Amino acid sequence: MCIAVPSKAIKIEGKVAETELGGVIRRVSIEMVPDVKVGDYVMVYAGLAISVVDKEEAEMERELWEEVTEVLKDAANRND
Amino acid sequence: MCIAVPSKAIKIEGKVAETELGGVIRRVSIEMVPDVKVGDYVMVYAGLAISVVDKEEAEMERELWEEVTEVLKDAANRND
Amino acid sequence: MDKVLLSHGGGGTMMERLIEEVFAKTFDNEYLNAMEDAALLFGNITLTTDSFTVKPIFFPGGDIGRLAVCGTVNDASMRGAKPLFLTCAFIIEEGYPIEELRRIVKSMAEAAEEAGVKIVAGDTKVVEKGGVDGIFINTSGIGVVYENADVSIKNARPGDVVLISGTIGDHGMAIMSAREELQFDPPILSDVSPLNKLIEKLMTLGKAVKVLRDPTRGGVAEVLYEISKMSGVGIKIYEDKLPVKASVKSACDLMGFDFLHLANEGKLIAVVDRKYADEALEIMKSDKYGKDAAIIGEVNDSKLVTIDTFYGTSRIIDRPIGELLPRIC
Amino acid sequence: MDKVLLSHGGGGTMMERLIEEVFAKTFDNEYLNAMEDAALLFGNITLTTDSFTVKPIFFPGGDIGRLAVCGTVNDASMRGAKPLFLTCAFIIEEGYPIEELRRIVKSMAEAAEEAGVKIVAGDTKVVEKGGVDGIFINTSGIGVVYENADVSIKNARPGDVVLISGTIGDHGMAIMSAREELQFDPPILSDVSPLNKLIEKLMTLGKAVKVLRDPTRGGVAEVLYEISKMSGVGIKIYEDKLPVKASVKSACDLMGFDFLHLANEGKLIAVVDRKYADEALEIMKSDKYGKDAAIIGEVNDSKLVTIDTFYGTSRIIDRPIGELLPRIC
Amino acid sequence: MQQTEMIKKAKEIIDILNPGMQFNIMEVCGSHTMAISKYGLRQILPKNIRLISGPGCPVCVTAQNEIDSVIELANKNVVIATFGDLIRVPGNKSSLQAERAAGKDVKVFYSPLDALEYAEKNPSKEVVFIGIGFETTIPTVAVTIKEAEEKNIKNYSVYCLHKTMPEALRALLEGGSKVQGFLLPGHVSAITGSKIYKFLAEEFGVGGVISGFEALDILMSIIMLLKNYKSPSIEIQYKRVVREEGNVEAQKIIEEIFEPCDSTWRGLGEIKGSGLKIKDKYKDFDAALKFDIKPIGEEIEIKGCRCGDVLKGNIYPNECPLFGRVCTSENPVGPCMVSSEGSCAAFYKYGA
Amino acid sequence: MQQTEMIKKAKEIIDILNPGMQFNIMEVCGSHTMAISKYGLRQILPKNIRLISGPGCPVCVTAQNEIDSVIELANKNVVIATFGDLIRVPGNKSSLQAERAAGKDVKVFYSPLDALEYAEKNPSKEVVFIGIGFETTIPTVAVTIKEAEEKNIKNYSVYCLHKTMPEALRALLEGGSKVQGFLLPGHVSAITGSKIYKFLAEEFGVGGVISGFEALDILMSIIMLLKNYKSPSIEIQYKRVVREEGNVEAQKIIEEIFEPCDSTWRGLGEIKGSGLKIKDKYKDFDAALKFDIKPIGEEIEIKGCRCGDVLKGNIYPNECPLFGRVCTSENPVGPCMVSSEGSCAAFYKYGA
Ligand code: SF4
Ligand code: SF4
Ligand SMILES: [Mg+2]
Ligand SMILES: [Mg+2]
Ligand SMILES: [Mg+2]
Ligand SMILES: [Mg+2]
Ligand SMILES: [Mg+2]
Ligand SMILES: [Mg+2]
Ligand SMILES: [Mg+2]
Ligand SMILES: [Mg+2]
Ligand SMILES: [Mg+2]
Ligand SMILES: [Mg+2]
Repeated sequence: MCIAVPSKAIKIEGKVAETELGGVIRRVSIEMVPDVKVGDYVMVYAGLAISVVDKEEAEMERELWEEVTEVLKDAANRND
Repeated sequence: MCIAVPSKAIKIEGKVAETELGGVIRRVSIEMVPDVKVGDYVMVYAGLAISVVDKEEAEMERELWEEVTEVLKDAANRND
Repeated sequence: MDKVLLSHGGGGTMMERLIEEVFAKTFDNEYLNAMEDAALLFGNITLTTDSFTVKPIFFPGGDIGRLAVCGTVNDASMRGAKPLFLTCAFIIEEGYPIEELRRIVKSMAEAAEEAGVKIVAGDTKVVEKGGVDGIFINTSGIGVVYENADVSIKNARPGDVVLISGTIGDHGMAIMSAREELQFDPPILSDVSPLNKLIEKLMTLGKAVKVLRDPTRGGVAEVLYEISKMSGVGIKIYEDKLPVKASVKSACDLMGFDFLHLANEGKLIAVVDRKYADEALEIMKSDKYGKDAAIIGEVNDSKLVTIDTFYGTSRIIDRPIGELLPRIC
Repeated sequence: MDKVLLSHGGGGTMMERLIEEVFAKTFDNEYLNAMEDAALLFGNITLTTDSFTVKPIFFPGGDIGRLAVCGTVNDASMRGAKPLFLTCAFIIEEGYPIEELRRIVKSMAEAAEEAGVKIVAGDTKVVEKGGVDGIFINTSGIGVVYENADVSIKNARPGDVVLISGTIGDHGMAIMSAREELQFDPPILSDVSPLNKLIEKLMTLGKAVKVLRDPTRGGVAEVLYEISKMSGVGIKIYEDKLPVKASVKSACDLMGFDFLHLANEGKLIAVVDRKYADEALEIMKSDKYGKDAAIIGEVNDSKLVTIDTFYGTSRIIDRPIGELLPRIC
Repeated sequence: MQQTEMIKKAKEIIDILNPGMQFNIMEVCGSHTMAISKYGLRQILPKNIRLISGPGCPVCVTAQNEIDSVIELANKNVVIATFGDLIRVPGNKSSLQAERAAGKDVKVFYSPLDALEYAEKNPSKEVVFIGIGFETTIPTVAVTIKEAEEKNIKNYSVYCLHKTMPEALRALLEGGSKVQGFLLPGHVSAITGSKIYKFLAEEFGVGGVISGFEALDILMSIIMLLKNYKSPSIEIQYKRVVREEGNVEAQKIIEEIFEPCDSTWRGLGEIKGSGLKIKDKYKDFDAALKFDIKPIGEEIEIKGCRCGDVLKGNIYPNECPLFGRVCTSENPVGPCMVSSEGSCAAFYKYGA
Repeated sequence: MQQTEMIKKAKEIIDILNPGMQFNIMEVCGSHTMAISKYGLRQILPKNIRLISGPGCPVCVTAQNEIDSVIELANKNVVIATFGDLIRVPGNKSSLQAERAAGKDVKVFYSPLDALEYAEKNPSKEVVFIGIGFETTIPTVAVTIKEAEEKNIKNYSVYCLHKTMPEALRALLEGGSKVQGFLLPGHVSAITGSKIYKFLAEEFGVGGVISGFEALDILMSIIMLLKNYKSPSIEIQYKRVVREEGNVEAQKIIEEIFEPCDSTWRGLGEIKGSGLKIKDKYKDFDAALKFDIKPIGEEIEIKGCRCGDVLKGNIYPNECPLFGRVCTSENPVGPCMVSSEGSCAAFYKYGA
C-alpha cells in the first residue's frame, strides 16, 4: 500500500531535510525520525521520512542471503 | 452623442414594452413614456424609451420640407 | 503594445499590426508574406489553417463544427482551388458533454460531405476545467488549384469589378444576437456554408477571376482594405448596391455597428475582369449560396477604399480596429 | 461515457476509445482509419496536425513554440517523409504578455530553421480572459515521402527489431518536475527536438525501415500497443536494454509512475528489418539526437506487448489509461 | 420624392441661402458629427459653410483624471459595468481594455438596466456602473438607481461622471467661439426640451436648430439656420421626437436622483454647475462614496493633443499636428480620437 | 553476485524448500501485490505456492458508501485534497474524476503536507484532505493536523477514513481464510513494529515475514516463510527499514491525534476497532464534524464484483466473472480494479 523510497539526507534544517535520490531533490519532513543525520538514507513516504535506513542491517540482509544460499549447498550435497 | 432608434411597441406589460425594428425584438423600459400605446413608435436609447414619435409631426416635417422647397422655387423664379 | 488585447484578434488594424510585427517579421518567408488566405505550395497545392473559438458553440444557423469545416474549405479555395483534405484538431475542456461533442463531430462530417472533402488527420487534447472555455477546433486544409487559374490578393487592377456572393453580416449578427440576447423575428441565421462548389463554377471563367476572399473577421471592410493594400489599388463600392438584410441593418443601427465590419462565413468577395462581371454574377446567382450576389463596386487607382453613399457623396470606409463593441454614442 | 475527462486526452485506452467511438466512426474514411501519425495524400504527401496546450508554457529544455514545431515536424516525418511546410495557429488569452509571445514565436522560428521547414500559413485568435489558459498553438505539417520508402504502423512483422533513438521519458518528467515542483540536480530537460534529419539518414535503408513512431502522449508503452494492434503482431522488449536516465527512474519510483508511460518529444521508435538492425542503430547513434539509441526489443507473433524483466521473467506491459497521477500506493 | 433627389434639392437651396461669408455651424452632438462624416454631407455644403464639432461626445469631454479614477475603481475588486464606448479610452496609465486584459472584471452593457439586472443576478459581486453621458443618458441611469432602491439591491452603484449641456455651451460662447449657428442635439433635447437653449439666442445672438440624425434632418436644420440667422432663435426641426417642454417624466426622475455640481470638461476646464452628483438621499448608490473614489490630482493635458481646440471648434481635427501620424484610431492619443463619435475619429475614419 | 543470478539461486532454494502441498502466501500489502506482478515473480514460484492478495490496498478496502460521502463532501464548496489514487474510484453515482470534470474543486497532492501548505496559502478556501490509508499514511496526516493546530490554520481539515491492519488480519483468519503464511507490509511495519502481528502465530498458528519491496526482498521472505512454516513465528526480512519496536515517534503522534473506532471494509464488512477517528481535542480539524458528513446508508455491494473474495484470498482476480470483460482498468467495476495496486488491476495490467 505504500510506495516509499530511500533518499539520502543532504541538508537538515529543523524539522525538514533536503533529500536526494538519483538526482531528485525533495524537501521532506523529518519529524518522525528526529535522530537522522546528513548522509543517512531515509525512507520517504508521501513527504514524510518514516524510517532511517540501517546500514548495518542492510549489510546483514546481504549476509542473510549468503547464509540462505548455504541451504542450497546443503541440499545439493544431500542430493548427492 | 446618443444613438437612439425608433422602434414599434408591439406589446406592453407594465413598465416594459416589447418593441420591434426591422425584425429586431427588444424589451425596453417605458417608464419615461407612460402614455405609449401598442402600435406607437418610440425612440429607444440604451434600453429606455425616451420619446414617443409623433406621427403628425413626422407628417408635418415632410410638409415643412415641401414648404422649404418653395424657397427653391421662389429663388429660381427670382433668378429668372 | 505589451499585452495581447481582444482587439488584436478581431480582424482589423490592431490584428494587422500584431501579425506584421510579431509573426511575419520572425517567420519571414515568401509564402507567409504573400498574406493570402492559403499558401501556394508545389505550384498548385493550397494549404491553410484556422482555429475556431466561436461562442456560443451552437449558434443560430450553425455550430463550431460546421464553421470549422466551412471556414477552412473556403480559405483553401480562395486561390482558385478545389479543397480536398482537411485535418481537425480539438481542444476540449474537461467535463465537456460527450453528447455535444458528438453533435459537433456529426455537423463537421455533414459539412465535409456537403463540400466533398475528407477529414484525413486529427488530434484531441483535453485540458483541465477552466483551461479552455468549452471547445476549440482547428482545421487545416489542402486544395488543388484549378487549371488555368491565377487567383491572388495581389491581382486586382483598376477597372475590375467587385462582387459579393450574398447578404452582408449574417454570421456576425447571428453570433451577436445569441450573445447579447437580441431577439430577431424571423431569427437571423449564420450564413456558414462551404463555397467551394460556387467557386468551382466561377473558375470556368479562368483568369478573369482575379481575387477571391471570404470576408470573415473584420468583415467586408477589412477584405477591401487587404485587397487595396496587397494589389496596390483603390476600391470604390456603392452603398445602394450592398445586399444586406433589413434586420441586420436595424440591429446595427441599434447597437452602433457598421455591417461592413461584421463577419461572414458563407460569402466571398470576388474581383473579376469587368468584361466577365455579368457572367460571374450569373454564375453566383445560379448557386444555392449565391442567390443574393451583387456587383458592389469597382477597382480604381485611388489607393483608397471608399463608398459612394446614398446621398451622392463619397467617403472613406471605416476600417475595423478589432473588437466590436455595442455603443451608445 | 457522458463527459470528457482529462484521461480522454492523456494518450492510452480512454483516448483510443473516445477517438474510435466519437471521431473515427463519424468521419470514417480510409485516410483517417489508417491511424497513422500523418495521412498519406496524392501517393507521396504527408499531412498531420497537432494542438499544443502544454503547461507550463516555458519548461525546462524548451517551450510551447519549439514543441509545436518539433511535434509536427516529427509526425509529418513518421511515414518516412521529409517535412517541408508547416502552418501555425495561435489561440491567445486576452492579456497575454506580448514579450512572451515574441519569445515563443522566436523559438518556433529557430526550431523551423533547425528542421529546415517553412511556416507558410498562420492564424491568430484572441479569446477573452479566462477563455483559455495562456496560449495554445496548433501546427499542421506537410512532408514528401522519400523515394523507395514504405513506412507504416501496419508494417511490423515477426522477426523485426525495435529500436528507440534515446533515453525514455525526459519530456514527461521535465514537465512533471515543473508542475509538481520537483527539483532535479542536474535538472531534467525536455528532449523536444526535430527528428527529421535523423530520419532522413535512416531512410537510406529504404524499405528495411518498417515503422516509425514518436512516443509522445502515452509514451513508449502506448506506441508499442499501437504497433501491435495495427500490425497484428506481438512485441517484446527487454527491461535491461531500455535507455532511461537514473533521475527519471528515481522520480518515477517516488511518484508511482511507469517511465514507459511518460511522453517523449524528441525520440522515435523504429521497427526495422532484423538484417539492418545494427546499421540502423549506427545511423541513429551518429545523429545528435540519437546518441543514446538502443535496440530494445523484437516483434513476434504473440499479439501481446510484453517485457522481459530484470528477473528473467516476462510480463505484459501496463498500458496507459490516460491521466498520469502521482500516487502513494 | 426620392431621397437622393431631395438631397440634391437641399443642396440647391443651401446654395441659394448661402450668405457668402464664413458661416460656422457647430454640431454640438457627437452623433451629428458621425452622421455628417458618414453621409459625406460636407461635400454637399459650399466651402464657406463649415460644420465644426462641439463638446457633445461624452467620452471626449470626460477628463483625463476622471478616467484615471475609473481605472482606480477597477482595481477595487468590483465589476466595472460600462458602455462599450469607454473601453478603449486611455487614462494616464491604462485603459479599461488593458485592465480587463490584466484580469479586472470589466463588462460591457448595452444598457444600464442590463447592468442592474446583472447585479441582481449576482448578489456576491459589487457592480459599479460608470455613468458617462449627457441628458439622454442620465434618465436611463436614474431609472436604475430608483429601481435598485425599490428592489433593495445593495450591490449596485453608479460612479457618476455625467455632464449637462447648456453650461458648456455658455462657457464656449463666453470663451469667444466664433459660431454663427448651432445644430442642437436631438436626443438630449427630447429629454430637456428646447427652452434650455433660449439663452443662446437671447444672450449671445446665436441661433440654433434642434435636429434629427438623418441626412435630410441635418440638411433641413442647416437650411433653417441659414434662413433665420439674422433673427436668431431656437427652432425644432426634429419635431417628431422633440417637444418644446421635453420629457417631463425624465426631468422629474433626474431631479429626484441627481443635483448639479461643478465638473471638469476636457479642453474646456472646470465649468460651474455643469456636472451632476447623486443626491444624499441616494448616497448608498453613489460609488464615489461607497468606494471613496474621485478624479485624482490635477487634470493633466496630453502633450500635443489639441482636443480642447477641436472641442471648442477652433480647429478641424486634421489641423492637429498629431492627427493621423501619432494619433490614430488604433492608437488614439486623445479622447476625440478614441471615442467612436469623436470628431478626430470621424475625420480619421471617413476622411472628413 | 549479479541480481539475475541471485534470482536464479532463489528459485532453486524455493524448489528445494517446496513443501509439496498447496501453500498459500497472502501478501497483505498492495505494493507487494504490484511488485509481484511487475517483477513476474509468480513465474519463478512452483505452481503449488500461490501468492494471494490480501486487504492491503487502501483504495480497495474503502467502502462504497465511504466513497459516496467523499463525493457529497465535494459538493460542499470545499477543495477536496486527495492522493491521486482516489481520483478514479467510482462511488455509487460518481467519482472524484467526474466531479472535477463537473467543476468541483478536486486537487491531487503528493503529500498531505503539500495540501496543508496549499490551505495556508489560500485562506479563503476550505481545504479537506481525504485521509485514506493504513499505518504508513496515518502519521503523515497526523503531522498535518498537529501543524495546523500549531499554526492556527482554520481552513484545513481531514476527512478521516483511515483503517488499521491487525484487526483486519484477525477478521480474515477468524473468517476461515486458508493461508499458510503472510507476507507482511514493510512500510506499515516500519511504523508499527512487528509485535502487532504476534497473534497471527500465537493464536492462529500462521507465520509471517515483514518484507521489503525489491524482488529479492520478496523472494527472501518467501524462503523464510517456507523454512519456518512448521514453527510459525513473525520475522523481519526488511530489517534495514523495520525495527521490532517500530517508529515510536510516529506511534506517539498517532495516539495523540486519533483514537480507534469501528470501520467497514469492503468485502470484509464491519470490523470492530479497525478504523480511526480524530480525537475530540482536535475536533476542529475533523471534516466529518465540520461538514456533517458520514458514510451514507448501507454499504451496497456492486453486482457481480467479487472484490470481497479477492480481498479474502478466496479467488484470484481472473476467477471473477467480470474480470477483463466488463471490469477493466479504464472502466473499473470494483475498487480492486480501480486502485493502481488492487489485485485485479495488477492481474489486468501485467497478465498475472
Ligand atoms: S488628433 Fe488626436 S491628438 Fe490631435 S486633437 Fe484629435 S485626439 Fe487629440
Ligand atoms: S475484476 Fe472487477 S468486478 Fe471482479 S472482483 Fe475485481 S474489481 Fe471486482
Ligand atoms: Mg486561414
Ligand atoms: Mg479564415
Ligand atoms: Mg495528435
Ligand atoms: Mg468554462
Ligand atoms: Mg479567409
Ligand atoms: Mg498529429
Ligand atoms: Mg503528435
Ligand atoms: Mg485565419
Ligand atoms: Mg488563465
Ligand atoms: Mg506521433
